[in-house]
Amino acid sequence: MITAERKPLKEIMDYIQPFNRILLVGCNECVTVCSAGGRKEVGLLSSALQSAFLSAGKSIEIKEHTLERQCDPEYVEEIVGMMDGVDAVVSMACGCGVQEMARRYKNKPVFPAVNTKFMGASERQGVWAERCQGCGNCLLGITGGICPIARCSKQLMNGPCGGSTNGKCEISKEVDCAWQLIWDRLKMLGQEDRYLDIIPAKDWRTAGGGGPRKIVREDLAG
Amino acid sequence: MKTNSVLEKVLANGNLAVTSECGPPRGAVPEKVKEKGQLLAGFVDAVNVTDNQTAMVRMSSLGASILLRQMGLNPLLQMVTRDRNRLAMQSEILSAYAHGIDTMLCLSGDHPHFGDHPMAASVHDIDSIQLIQMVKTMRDEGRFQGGAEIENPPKMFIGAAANPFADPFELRVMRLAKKVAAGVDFIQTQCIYNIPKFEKWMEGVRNRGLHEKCYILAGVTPMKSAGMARYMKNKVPGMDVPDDVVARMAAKPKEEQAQEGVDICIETIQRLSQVEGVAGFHIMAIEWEKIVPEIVERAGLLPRPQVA
Amino acid sequence: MEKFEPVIVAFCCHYCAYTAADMAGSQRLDYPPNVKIIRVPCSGKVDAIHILKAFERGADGVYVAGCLEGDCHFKNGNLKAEKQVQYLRKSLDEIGIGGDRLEMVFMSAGMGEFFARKAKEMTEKIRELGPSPVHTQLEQQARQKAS
Amino acid sequence: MSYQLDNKPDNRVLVVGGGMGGIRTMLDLAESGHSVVLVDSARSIGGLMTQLDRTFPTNNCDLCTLSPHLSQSGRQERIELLTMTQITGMEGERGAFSVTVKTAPRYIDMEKCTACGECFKHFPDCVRFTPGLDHRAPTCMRYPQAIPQAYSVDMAACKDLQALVDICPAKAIVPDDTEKTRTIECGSIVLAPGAEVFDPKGLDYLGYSSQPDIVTSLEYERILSASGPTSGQLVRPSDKKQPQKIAWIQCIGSRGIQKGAQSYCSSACCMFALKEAMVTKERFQDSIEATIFYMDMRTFGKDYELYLQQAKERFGVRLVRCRPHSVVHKQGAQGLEIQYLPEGQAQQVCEEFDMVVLSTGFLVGQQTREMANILGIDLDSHGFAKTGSFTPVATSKPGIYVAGLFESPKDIPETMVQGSAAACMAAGDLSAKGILSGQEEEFPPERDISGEEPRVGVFLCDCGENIGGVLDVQKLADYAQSLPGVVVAQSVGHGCSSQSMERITSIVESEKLNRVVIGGCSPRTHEKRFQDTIRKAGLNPYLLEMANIRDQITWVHAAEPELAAKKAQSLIRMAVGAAKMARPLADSTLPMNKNALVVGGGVAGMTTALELARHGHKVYLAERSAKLGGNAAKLRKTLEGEDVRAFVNGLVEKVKASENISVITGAIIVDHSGIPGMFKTGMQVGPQMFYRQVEHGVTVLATGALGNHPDQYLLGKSDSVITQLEMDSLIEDKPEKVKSWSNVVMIQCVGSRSPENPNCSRICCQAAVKNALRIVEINPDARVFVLYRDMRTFGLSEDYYQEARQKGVFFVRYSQDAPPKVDQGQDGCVKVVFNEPVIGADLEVEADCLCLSTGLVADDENNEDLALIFKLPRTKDGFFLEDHVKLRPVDLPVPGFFVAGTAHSPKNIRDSIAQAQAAASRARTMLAANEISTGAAVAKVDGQKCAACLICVRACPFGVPFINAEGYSQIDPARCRGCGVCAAACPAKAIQLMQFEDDRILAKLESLFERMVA
Repeated sequence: MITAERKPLKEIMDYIQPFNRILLVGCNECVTVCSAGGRKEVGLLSSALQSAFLSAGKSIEIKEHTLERQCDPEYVEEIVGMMDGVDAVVSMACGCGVQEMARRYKNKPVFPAVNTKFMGASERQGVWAERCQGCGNCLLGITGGICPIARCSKQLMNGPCGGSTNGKCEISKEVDCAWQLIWDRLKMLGQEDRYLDIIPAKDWRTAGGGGPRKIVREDLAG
Repeated sequence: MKTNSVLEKVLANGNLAVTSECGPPRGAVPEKVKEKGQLLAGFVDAVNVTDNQTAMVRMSSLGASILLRQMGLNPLLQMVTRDRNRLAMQSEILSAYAHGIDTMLCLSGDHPHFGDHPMAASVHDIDSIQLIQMVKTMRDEGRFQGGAEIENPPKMFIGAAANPFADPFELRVMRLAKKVAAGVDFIQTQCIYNIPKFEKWMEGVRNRGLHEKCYILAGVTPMKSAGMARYMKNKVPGMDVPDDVVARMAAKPKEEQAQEGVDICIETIQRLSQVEGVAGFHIMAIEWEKIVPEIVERAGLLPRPQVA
Repeated sequence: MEKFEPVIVAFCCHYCAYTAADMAGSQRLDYPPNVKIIRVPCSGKVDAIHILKAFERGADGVYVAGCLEGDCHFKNGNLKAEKQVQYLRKSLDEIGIGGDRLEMVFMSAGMGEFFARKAKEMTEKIRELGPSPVHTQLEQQARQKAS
Repeated sequence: MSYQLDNKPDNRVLVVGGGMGGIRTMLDLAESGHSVVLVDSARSIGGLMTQLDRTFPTNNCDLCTLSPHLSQSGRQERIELLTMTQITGMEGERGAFSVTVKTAPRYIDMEKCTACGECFKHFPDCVRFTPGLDHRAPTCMRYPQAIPQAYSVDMAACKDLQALVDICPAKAIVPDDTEKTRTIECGSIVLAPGAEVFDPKGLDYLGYSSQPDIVTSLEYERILSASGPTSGQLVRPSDKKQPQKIAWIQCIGSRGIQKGAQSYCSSACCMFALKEAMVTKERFQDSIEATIFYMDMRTFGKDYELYLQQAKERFGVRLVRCRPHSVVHKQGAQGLEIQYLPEGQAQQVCEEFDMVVLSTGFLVGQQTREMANILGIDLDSHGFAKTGSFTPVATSKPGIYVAGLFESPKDIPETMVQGSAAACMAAGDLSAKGILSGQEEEFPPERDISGEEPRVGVFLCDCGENIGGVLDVQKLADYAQSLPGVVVAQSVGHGCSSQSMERITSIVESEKLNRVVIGGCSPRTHEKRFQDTIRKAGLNPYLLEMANIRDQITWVHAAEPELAAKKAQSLIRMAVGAAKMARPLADSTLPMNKNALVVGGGVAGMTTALELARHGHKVYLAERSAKLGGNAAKLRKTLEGEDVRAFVNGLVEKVKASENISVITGAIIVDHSGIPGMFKTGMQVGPQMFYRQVEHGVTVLATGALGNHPDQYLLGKSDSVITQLEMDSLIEDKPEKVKSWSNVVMIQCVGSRSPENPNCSRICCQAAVKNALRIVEINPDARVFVLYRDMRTFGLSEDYYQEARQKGVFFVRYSQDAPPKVDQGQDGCVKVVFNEPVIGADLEVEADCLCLSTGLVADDENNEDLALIFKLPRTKDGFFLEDHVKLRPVDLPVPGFFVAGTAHSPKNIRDSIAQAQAAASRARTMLAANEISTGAAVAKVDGQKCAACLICVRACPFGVPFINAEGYSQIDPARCRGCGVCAAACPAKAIQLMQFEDDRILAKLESLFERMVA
């Protein structure tokens, strides 16, 4: 899932300061699941903005709506009728959703209300952790199902650095050493030898080094 | 001989090699580099020049190495994969070699988190093992990593670091094996205070015959005070300072602690000289270069052999 | 200017805090009329939006009252409520209303005296803090509209 | 729904005593459809437990778990409480008793009294206020309207009668109140009068009467309590300073230690002292040292041994095994000096303490003895009601039952068990055979209000002076009338009077109202009544909203009438706003399956089955083995000497003869589904493993436990080494062998109280004493050694322990670090070496028989399977874990499940039978209803909005939501408890809690602030 976190209120207020009628749009996918931009957060942000502007002596009008998914044009189309009488749009979706809104509603300023963080998994209620960087060439098959690119602070592909201590990364005791995890898992699977294979320098083109990426499925693409 | 490196020659002759290090200044002050170089001249076979050590901005390793080379010393160019992509690294290797620098150490580098630019992007285009491979390909195949041929390929004596004390311990020998497989010529270890653990590691190294495939230089660092001992024990990741070492330092009055640190360092060198597979010593006297001659001398490592 | 009478909303869980309020009643314990109670089955039911909306509409203070630790009828709703309140206090600081205006309190069903005391303390505290900036603006708007 | 009152004498039980046991009996009976009169001589009910600050082993005040939901139905109409009342005479017999009672004058008209406290404030000398000492007690009963207000007047102490009468604003003081006598007709009687606490005043060497810093355990409890005399400050009475060292002295008034002490063990004091010491340490950590002087540490209850370990290890409570010689206050000294002889030492030690707590025991009060005399029931030598080994709650007189401390000294869980057991037995004597005979009230069909604009009716109570004295109700009604959507607004006087309710009903009909707001008292107590009122007018009951203008305004803001009036307007406005958002909701109901499944065919299972069958329920009795009887079939004699085999055979016969019981032997439970009241359980039956499924409303687990057989002390390796269970049969079957013995050694705690099995098996000390007595009776020359760690002959079994000592049985203590050593000896004997602490030397005995007290362990394998299938929690040692160890020892945490016998924890037959009867009673409270109401305040998911994020799944305290096959969250309304935590947490706002929907709560907020802005 894509994870995100609400931006500081001040930043959002600065964006919409010049406008009076705002459409606040949430997304019912990833950002709902990570409690950053679903229907509930839309309500909270709307109320917070109202109060904050009011405290500063300014009245604004905020309409709230949450789309099933902001990264699909058909869903984004649904709110076309709401655009009249709106000066600016604030999107609580991830960067993909914000851009899709901006693409569809070209004449309305669209502002992000969340910072899109990473692709992650939920470790437990209220805690999400990075798992994937979308490098486009998955190594997990040889690293025991644990990604050193996303989870090693130095993206080391051939083993732990000298800072690995008691299973934790040198940058913080809160961060697991990815290579400790990989090694433990390889041992559990009886694949210790895998470790000795040198993973050669990575071709980063698939990770975006080759410019913005695109997937085209010929059979499906219209 | 793979290279013209003095260090390689010393090692190949079967002498215990001695290296030390020089941290470049945080400013455009060549005098400081020279000063440190002078302190070390004649006492060591090569001088490591650190590369933005602890992720703090300093004069570049290449720049400082050139200054030392100009003084007639043998700089050992450290290179971390943190700050440059493979293009920059290869071009820098060419520059170094063009200035007569023929020995280098391939590292991944401390995380920017610890330095003075925690906001900086970490490059990590490749990792240290991949860097070893790349330098080896440049030297032995005369080609860049991208495949193109090199005119006058840089003949680098390739080093890397090893930390016998980091976790998981059982991986530590295997990781060295990987570096050997990647083509490393010599190894400098993390500073050693826990000698039994180091010996255990060396045993693993010997069992795999790795000491015959690369030279292992044991790292030592003299401690200036009990406070430093405690700091290294508790705060420096991957550092193993046993309690008895801290206690030994602390047992001395403040003014005698530095001397005690030097004594420990010398004892360590003497004891490690007996360990099969130890090919030399890397003395890291951090911001205390002037003590290196005393250590080298008292450890019986003088005079340094003259090689052609 | 007349004495500032803050409007305070108290979200009270049915099993403990609301019962404590009834208890305060049956013991005839005076407390300031500024406190208006909204009953919820469990303090864990109090949604962040309820609290923010209260402030948005002009509340000067809000508190959530749940059972004592370990006594929650629904195991740990009270502790969930407390976390929520702590989180929202930061939001209120960000909004400019001030996190001090929001509190979490715990009480058992029999603590009528405590309920009355808490109502009093909260009222005094909010009186000290003065009207919330939202409240002030709303009043001003109302006056403008009237004139 | 509500039921017609079935309040005829043949459906009525008289319960004597309003402590925990009596309340449990009363509630069980009322919930099962019987009517109850409860009499108590005290001025308010609650008994001893309400004086406790916190209870072990949870260290919480858990009183409120006793009777949740009580005010939700009309049940209270079947209960009558008579306080300050005593029994003066009794006639008749089982099925038709006629009891005369005398109620002392209170001099306060309870109808008028508002408990305002004015009289108490001005005349503290003659007005008594005893609200139950704990600050939580009164309301934790969840039952405020049934608990008499706690005020009463002592006329003798009153000097100015007129002034007292005048001070009462409600005119409730009745100076000419008189003693009243009345006769109660009932079918059976339950006695739960509780006990008194030993008074240590007479023991001068303890100095209790002269030293303020020597207190009883109950007094110490009051000092710790937040509502106690020191507001919870722990200070010693003499100088109000915090004590540094506190000592507890055990067995004060128990075990025949002091002058005037009872011979029995009071059972609860060891845990009581540990709890007080632990709470003290918990609050003050290292700044207070807590020491307990004890004889035997009797922590025999479920998981109590773990509690003891915790006290020692985690809290550092110091335990000293010895009986202090005396407590002295030396002239001029600060503290109190305790003189004692530590175990194994010759020298007396003097140690100074700041405070001393005397752990005083229980005894039967004089008043109780007199009552027993009037009722004609037999008492034992201590004054406890005589009962039988197999009839634990039946007194000597048919139709009269006993529960709690009057039966024998005990702890709260056993009292709760007996309270339910007595309810079960008492109900059996009623000729109106249980199951609600009342009819559901006739309601007109519900009017469909969909599409209608809100038409709100506001009805305001003046509640006499309660509201009307502070607020101008008519003015408030005028205000309400002005609110948008309000069609009618009226003042209705006492809204809850039947006249007013009828009026409301007719206005709802005539004005076609579709929402109703009541401005009056608390919805906690009156919502149900007003819901019924509007339901009678054809409105869905959930279209009601209440504004609590009495408890939250007139009772608390009387001093500020103007602000009170403004607040009243706000509250009415909020209620009107919320009412407009109210939606009709359905109480989902399902038909109750009246059958029961009892798992386990031992004594407990058979007893429960027979009791339920007696009350007309069909019972499936599933037994895993091929025949009924369980562990007890292997037993021969009880401690009291009664014949177990004959009893068990009798039970089996009765079960087989019962038409209502279907016995399924060879049954292995394999699956389970459904909701409480509608379960389906599948089992594989017989050698062919045929699959069979039964449908039932409740499940009782009586699966028993296993005799422990640890590999210790040559057990199973030498013929001379046997267990107590084997010894029991051997004495009966081979007395000649017993006669041949010279030495018998018994070792206690074999396989119990050890790291592998930390808990006490509870029954072994009694078993050892029982068998030792039987051996010396057959063979007076035999030397019997009982090697023990703590003799835990709790309660009345202490008498048998003392008897055994007198008859020459040697009781020798050993410590866990130095257990006895056992080796093969000559001629089939075993050699036992143990340390004798009194002489301080090792002794060697050639034993003809070594008998090990191995106790019981959970049937781990079987219990694990059942726990998985039924989703029930277990204790660490594998027994089923009840809903609340103190107050709900029979109910399992999953509604509709009950536990009886040793499946709950090790216990003897008598206690198993009591728990089995209790399980039947608890089961009946559920089976009495004709429908399973799953309530309306449940969470509902909008599948369209749900993002299947799992947040509700993780947030629900009861694990109800799950993501269904369609990919959205589903919440089973039958299992939802209505807390609304999921609704608050849902990031997609896909969940709403009915009755507390967001728009309804927000409407309250909007309405509250409406006027302020406009």
